[in-house]
Amino acid sequence: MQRIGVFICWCGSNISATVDVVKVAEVIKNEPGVVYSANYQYMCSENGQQLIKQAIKEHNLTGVVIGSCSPRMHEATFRKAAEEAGLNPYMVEVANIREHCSWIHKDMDEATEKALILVRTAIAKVKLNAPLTAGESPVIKRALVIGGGIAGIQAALDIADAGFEVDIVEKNATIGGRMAQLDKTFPTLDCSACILTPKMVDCAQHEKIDILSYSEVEEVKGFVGNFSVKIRRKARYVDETKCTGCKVCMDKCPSKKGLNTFNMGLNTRPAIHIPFAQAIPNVAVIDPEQCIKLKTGKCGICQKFCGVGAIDYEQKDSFIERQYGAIVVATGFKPIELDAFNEYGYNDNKDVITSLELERLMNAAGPTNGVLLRPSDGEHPKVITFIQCVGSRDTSGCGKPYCSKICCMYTAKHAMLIREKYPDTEVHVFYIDVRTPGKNYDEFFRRAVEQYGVDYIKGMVGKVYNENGKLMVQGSNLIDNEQVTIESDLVVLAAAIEPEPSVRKVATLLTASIDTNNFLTESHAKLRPVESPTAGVYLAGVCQGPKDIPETVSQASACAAKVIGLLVKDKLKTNPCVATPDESMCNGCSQCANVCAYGAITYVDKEFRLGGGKTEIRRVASVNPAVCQGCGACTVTCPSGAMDLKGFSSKQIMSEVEAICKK
Amino acid sequence: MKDVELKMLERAKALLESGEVARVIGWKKGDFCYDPSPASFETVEELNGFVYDWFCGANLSKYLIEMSKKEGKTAVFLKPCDTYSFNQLVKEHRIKRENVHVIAVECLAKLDIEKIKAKGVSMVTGVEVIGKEVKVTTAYGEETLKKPEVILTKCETCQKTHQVKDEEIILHDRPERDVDRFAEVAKLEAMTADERFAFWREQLSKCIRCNACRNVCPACSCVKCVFDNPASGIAAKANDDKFEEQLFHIIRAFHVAGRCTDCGECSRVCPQNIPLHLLNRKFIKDIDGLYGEYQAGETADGKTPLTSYAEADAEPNDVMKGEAK
Amino acid sequence: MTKEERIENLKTLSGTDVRKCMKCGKCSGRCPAFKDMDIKPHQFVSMLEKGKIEELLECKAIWNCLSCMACVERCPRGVAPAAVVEAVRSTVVRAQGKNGLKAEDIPPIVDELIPQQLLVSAYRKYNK
Amino acid sequence: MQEVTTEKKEFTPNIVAFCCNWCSYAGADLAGSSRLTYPANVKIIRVPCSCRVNPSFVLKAFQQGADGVILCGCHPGDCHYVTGNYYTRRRMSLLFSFLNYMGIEKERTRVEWVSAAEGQRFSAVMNDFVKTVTELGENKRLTDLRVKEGE
Amino acid sequence: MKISYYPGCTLRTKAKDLDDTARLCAKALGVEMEEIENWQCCGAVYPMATDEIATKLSAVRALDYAKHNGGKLLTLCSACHNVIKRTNEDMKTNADICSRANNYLKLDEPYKGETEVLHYLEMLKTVVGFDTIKKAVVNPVNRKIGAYYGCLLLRPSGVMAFDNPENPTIIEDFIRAIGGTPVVYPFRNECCGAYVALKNSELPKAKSKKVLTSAKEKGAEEVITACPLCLYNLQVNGENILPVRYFTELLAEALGVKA
Repeated sequence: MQRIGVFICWCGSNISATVDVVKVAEVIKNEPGVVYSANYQYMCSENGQQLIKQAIKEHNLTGVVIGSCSPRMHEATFRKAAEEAGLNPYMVEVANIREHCSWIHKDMDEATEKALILVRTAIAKVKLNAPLTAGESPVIKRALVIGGGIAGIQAALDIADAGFEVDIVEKNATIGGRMAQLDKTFPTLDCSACILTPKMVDCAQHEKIDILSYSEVEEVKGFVGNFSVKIRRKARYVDETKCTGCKVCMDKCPSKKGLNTFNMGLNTRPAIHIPFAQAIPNVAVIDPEQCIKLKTGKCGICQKFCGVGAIDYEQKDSFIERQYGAIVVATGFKPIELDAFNEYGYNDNKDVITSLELERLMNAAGPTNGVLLRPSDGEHPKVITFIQCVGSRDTSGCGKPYCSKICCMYTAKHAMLIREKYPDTEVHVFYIDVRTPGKNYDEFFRRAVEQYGVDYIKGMVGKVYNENGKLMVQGSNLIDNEQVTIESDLVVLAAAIEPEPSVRKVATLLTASIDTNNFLTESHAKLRPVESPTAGVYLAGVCQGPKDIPETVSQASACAAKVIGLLVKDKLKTNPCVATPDESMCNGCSQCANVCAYGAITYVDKEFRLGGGKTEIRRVASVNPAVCQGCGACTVTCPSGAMDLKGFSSKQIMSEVEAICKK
Repeated sequence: MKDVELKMLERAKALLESGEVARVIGWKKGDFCYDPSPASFETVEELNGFVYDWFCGANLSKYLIEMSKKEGKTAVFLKPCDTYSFNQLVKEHRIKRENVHVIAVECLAKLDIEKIKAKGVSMVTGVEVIGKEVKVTTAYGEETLKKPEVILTKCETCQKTHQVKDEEIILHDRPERDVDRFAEVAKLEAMTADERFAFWREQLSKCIRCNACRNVCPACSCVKCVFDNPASGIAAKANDDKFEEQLFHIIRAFHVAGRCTDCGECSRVCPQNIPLHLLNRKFIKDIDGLYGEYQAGETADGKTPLTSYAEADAEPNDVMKGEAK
Repeated sequence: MTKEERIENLKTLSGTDVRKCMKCGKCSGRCPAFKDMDIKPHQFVSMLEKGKIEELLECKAIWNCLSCMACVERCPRGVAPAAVVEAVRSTVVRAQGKNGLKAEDIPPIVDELIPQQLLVSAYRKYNK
Repeated sequence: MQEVTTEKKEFTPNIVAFCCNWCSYAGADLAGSSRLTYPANVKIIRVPCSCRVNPSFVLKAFQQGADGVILCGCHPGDCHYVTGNYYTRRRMSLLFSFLNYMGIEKERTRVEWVSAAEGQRFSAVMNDFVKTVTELGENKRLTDLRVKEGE
Repeated sequence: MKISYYPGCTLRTKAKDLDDTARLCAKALGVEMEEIENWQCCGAVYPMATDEIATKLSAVRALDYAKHNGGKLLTLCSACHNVIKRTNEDMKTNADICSRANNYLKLDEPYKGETEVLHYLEMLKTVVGFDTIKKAVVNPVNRKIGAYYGCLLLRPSGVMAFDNPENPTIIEDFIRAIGGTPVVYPFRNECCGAYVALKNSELPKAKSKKVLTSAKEKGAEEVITACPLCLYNLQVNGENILPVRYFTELLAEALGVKA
């Protein structure tokens, strides 16, 4: 005999203002199977939970229904309470009478009526609930960090310092990421390389960290605690174990006209190269598109000059497969392409550059050795105009609808640095809004205006054109309600940032969800900001949303804390709401395996008694509960209904349908 | 036809005698000339009742689910349409292919005794088909009918060819046919919703829930039918209300969608003459139109349209608006 | 018509959602007729949003807007300032006796070379 | 001739909404926390993924007196279970087209993709669906399809 | 091949050169421009107010005619092209305008934007092909030429879909095809101000001077356009900074079909 207890929450006045909670609790008492019904101000509070526990014990409840907020909010809380009182946690159902009822309806009678139906529906379901026990799966005590920028580096260091093995997979030839390209960092203006490179060296020297540079994740199998990842080690045509980073090959290489991507294509580099002086690993890589030997078979000069015999033109991509308990995604960002913003003349004028290009032009290790010279003629620009929000906050379809967040600060930084280094330079900044939330940020921006005399113009630029060798920047000055044209020598565009495009592939491999802007989705915007909805996958840096270095580092450390928290466990509880086949009805037709995204279904030959002493061997489905994620795709594809989903069984859902439709 | 039958008999005998196969699945004579039924022959003696004539319309592939589990090999005679069901069952691991020897046999369409009777011809004792004419011998004499008017509905639009054969017995060429098997579905689609509703209401109200369609259907071969599975929530009870039949036919059509080879057996066996194949063909037509042409049973491997997808698939709401391509 | 109705009417006529404007001023930064516009393109949007329609209906800018669509083309929020200008202009010329171009005005300024296109478009733009 | 007009009682349809746990149910929660109203006759059943919805659930709902059934899931490409909603999309396209073929009003069934961030959309979709079904009136066809003799 | 052609009012009068040369060249290139029957003036400016219907009907009539005569409608005058293309987009995407327009016109079968509106330049590019033109050139126009696009062909780009609105290349490609050297100058997509010539004569003067000065600065020897109004304005108000001609005149010259 079912003994069900019903608990109706007031949620202060959140529910009770529109739902007559007392009436609901009263009426529900008469439902068949219900032996206890109560209402309380805050069911989720300590006292509320106590009430549930007490009732379970006193009334010997076999099932519990709570009419409260969304199960996405407190289902876990109530399940835990039930468990503590000795009831299987999966004998608890939540009727969502807040988000789906009291908050959206105004009429008390109507809302109360609906709340009653929702509670009855939950009762109908709980009557068919079965106690479920979570399984256990082991945890592999090793983490994978995808992306070797500052986010990946910080996460890896923190995890490794806690004593766990970490692999960093970086698609480029060196770790360091975008931060390695920057000149100075706001709001303190310390040199980016000076604070980043020591961390890169720490990574290289850490005994627990393995850097897999020039590598990409190829395949991911498994689940939280037990991922199996196939990694492609791209052929760099240089033996990483032999190369000493002496750079002789770079001098000797006859093919020197490749665009230096590290310098944003502002100068050239040899086909065999080390991306920059502080690269980790400090190992050369050959660009096969540019290498004469690899393209024509003739040359081989670098091999001749390499003192340690590290050059290997025959190298092929290789694959390694490793097991991990947790994965951190830190794939970073890139500035958007500016093809859709021809009004700023980026494609037509060499002296219209992006902010990241300016970083390289101002960097002591950059193409101009840190002297600011215009790309067109190498002259020192006297008038520099910055344009903010290029492609950010753009809903017209040309750009990105979001604010890229970092541009206001770096533009202030650039303006300030230029005025500091070259006081004879005039600097203008066109802006829509200056957004500087953050410690010492607004002070920083104001310094640019007040101390350095940067001319901030509230308005947007309509057109940049070349006239008599000058860049004419025509825009509005909204404060003075005028249209201005500034004769400039250099125009710097604060291009919007977007997630590194490879993140889509990574997200697909990890089954991590991604939003319309290609940012990875966090599990909860406020309360679980570093976890992906896919268990065991964590997010750090701009792959999750635009952020600056301090925020990225914080998020990376937070990721590390989550990963460490996972890896210290020896075993993990698995979701018991998984698919389960009734073998006696299974046809073995393979349709369910065809739709399973996780490969959780396999087939076994099983012997069945037919009666009369006869037996037969049939092929039947078998679900690996540790791999099954419980989506239910298989249940619908099964024609005989042999496949069912625990916790969301066909009968349970049918009973909910009936309870709702009952007139 | 007689020559084909003799050849088949000859092969059946040889196969049984040599011990190559333990049994042969074919058709045996019935009480009348027009009701042969599927049968398993295990000895040469049993082959006395063997028949292959103009009334052997039944699809033999489904029998192989059980037969292929048995000791020894099973030989089976399959008409073109039967081979699709056979492949589909192999794909679903229901037939053990290695235990079956498939003999593809020719089929120049099969006759429908109900249609002959409907022409006012009764007490049929024999038929002979010459070209497009059917000479029917009855207790009262002879009648000549037009063949296209008295073949099984499923044969009217059949353009199937043998998809699987270990050997073949084909002595006559089949005339080519140019027919649109979706014409009837399209006709229904062109009606108003009210007309369609009236049509199906009339048709389905005839259903007596005898389960003949389910029993004959090669795609309906579940170890246990969902309608007999209490955990499904749709198990039929004795006191079914009027909705059940419709639920039954909708769910049955959905369950065989993407798997139905359009063998037409459902309509052939329906004692109430409900055009059940028009339900399945609607799914086939939609699948062809939305996801590319697909013929179930053409191969014995690969996924079906409902166990695969494309990122660019049509949206359900567009499908309903008729805007999906 | 009440003022509210007139405001609504203008919004409907323009077919553009003035609330989407984020006040960046790109339209006015691009406008080739900026100096001849007594009310600037971005102001058309914000004034309609704020309901200041009397000033709009009195302005000279509606006769100077070139309908060149530069403001529409470049708006990062998909707002069409030129459509607001046109909505205001249509409202003005549809009012009794408010045609922007009178037939008798034409002959003196027409030279031999003027293409029909100019007369036709002027009639359509300035007259009801 | 006199026309007899009977006062028609205002019809409120019974709507069953199947919502996937990860996107649409969360979208409904967001609609709630944003106080975006939609009619009370919409009742939501939580399923892990839209691909858990068996056609028999839809038919059962109609059999039991629902006037409209709507399925909501993550946008294609964003399924929490990677591919679940792709199967939903095919299954429901075919099922609904089939029901239409049987003469059942196609407006009674709908699939909508609502993300966890689309509270606004959830409410708009529900309002629109209720409006559509209200205009259609009571669902009779699915239960009337077979009429026994004498009825 | 044959293609339905909408000449428009100005091409019948002041811009006869444009019309004549276009027809001659098309013929030489194997395209027969078949003038549609009973066309009416398009109004020369696209009415943007959302309640405008009557003013769009002449365009819809022409479009419907072309729908039944080859499915394509060729335009030459930039203004006609702009009005007809945008009206066509309304018929395609704006259900309200579509149904109201059809209510007025009472066509046998409602017009729903089926016709493809093709500008003469687009026709040259996609139907004939610039490579073909290159081969047909007998008289290469060996000059430095500035393309003047103006507004009407390019904007709003979402609807016009003519070319990149900020960095168009089709006329430059055309110039290369007839043997000239295109001169890219920043004001080639800026308005010349002609629309307000009757209300404010100063503005068009200033704007056209700006356009031609910009072209001259970048080295152009002459400027070509597709728009009679732009041509008029640049010629009359441009103070003879540079000669301005129709692009078809140069095409005729290059093909050697000059009348």
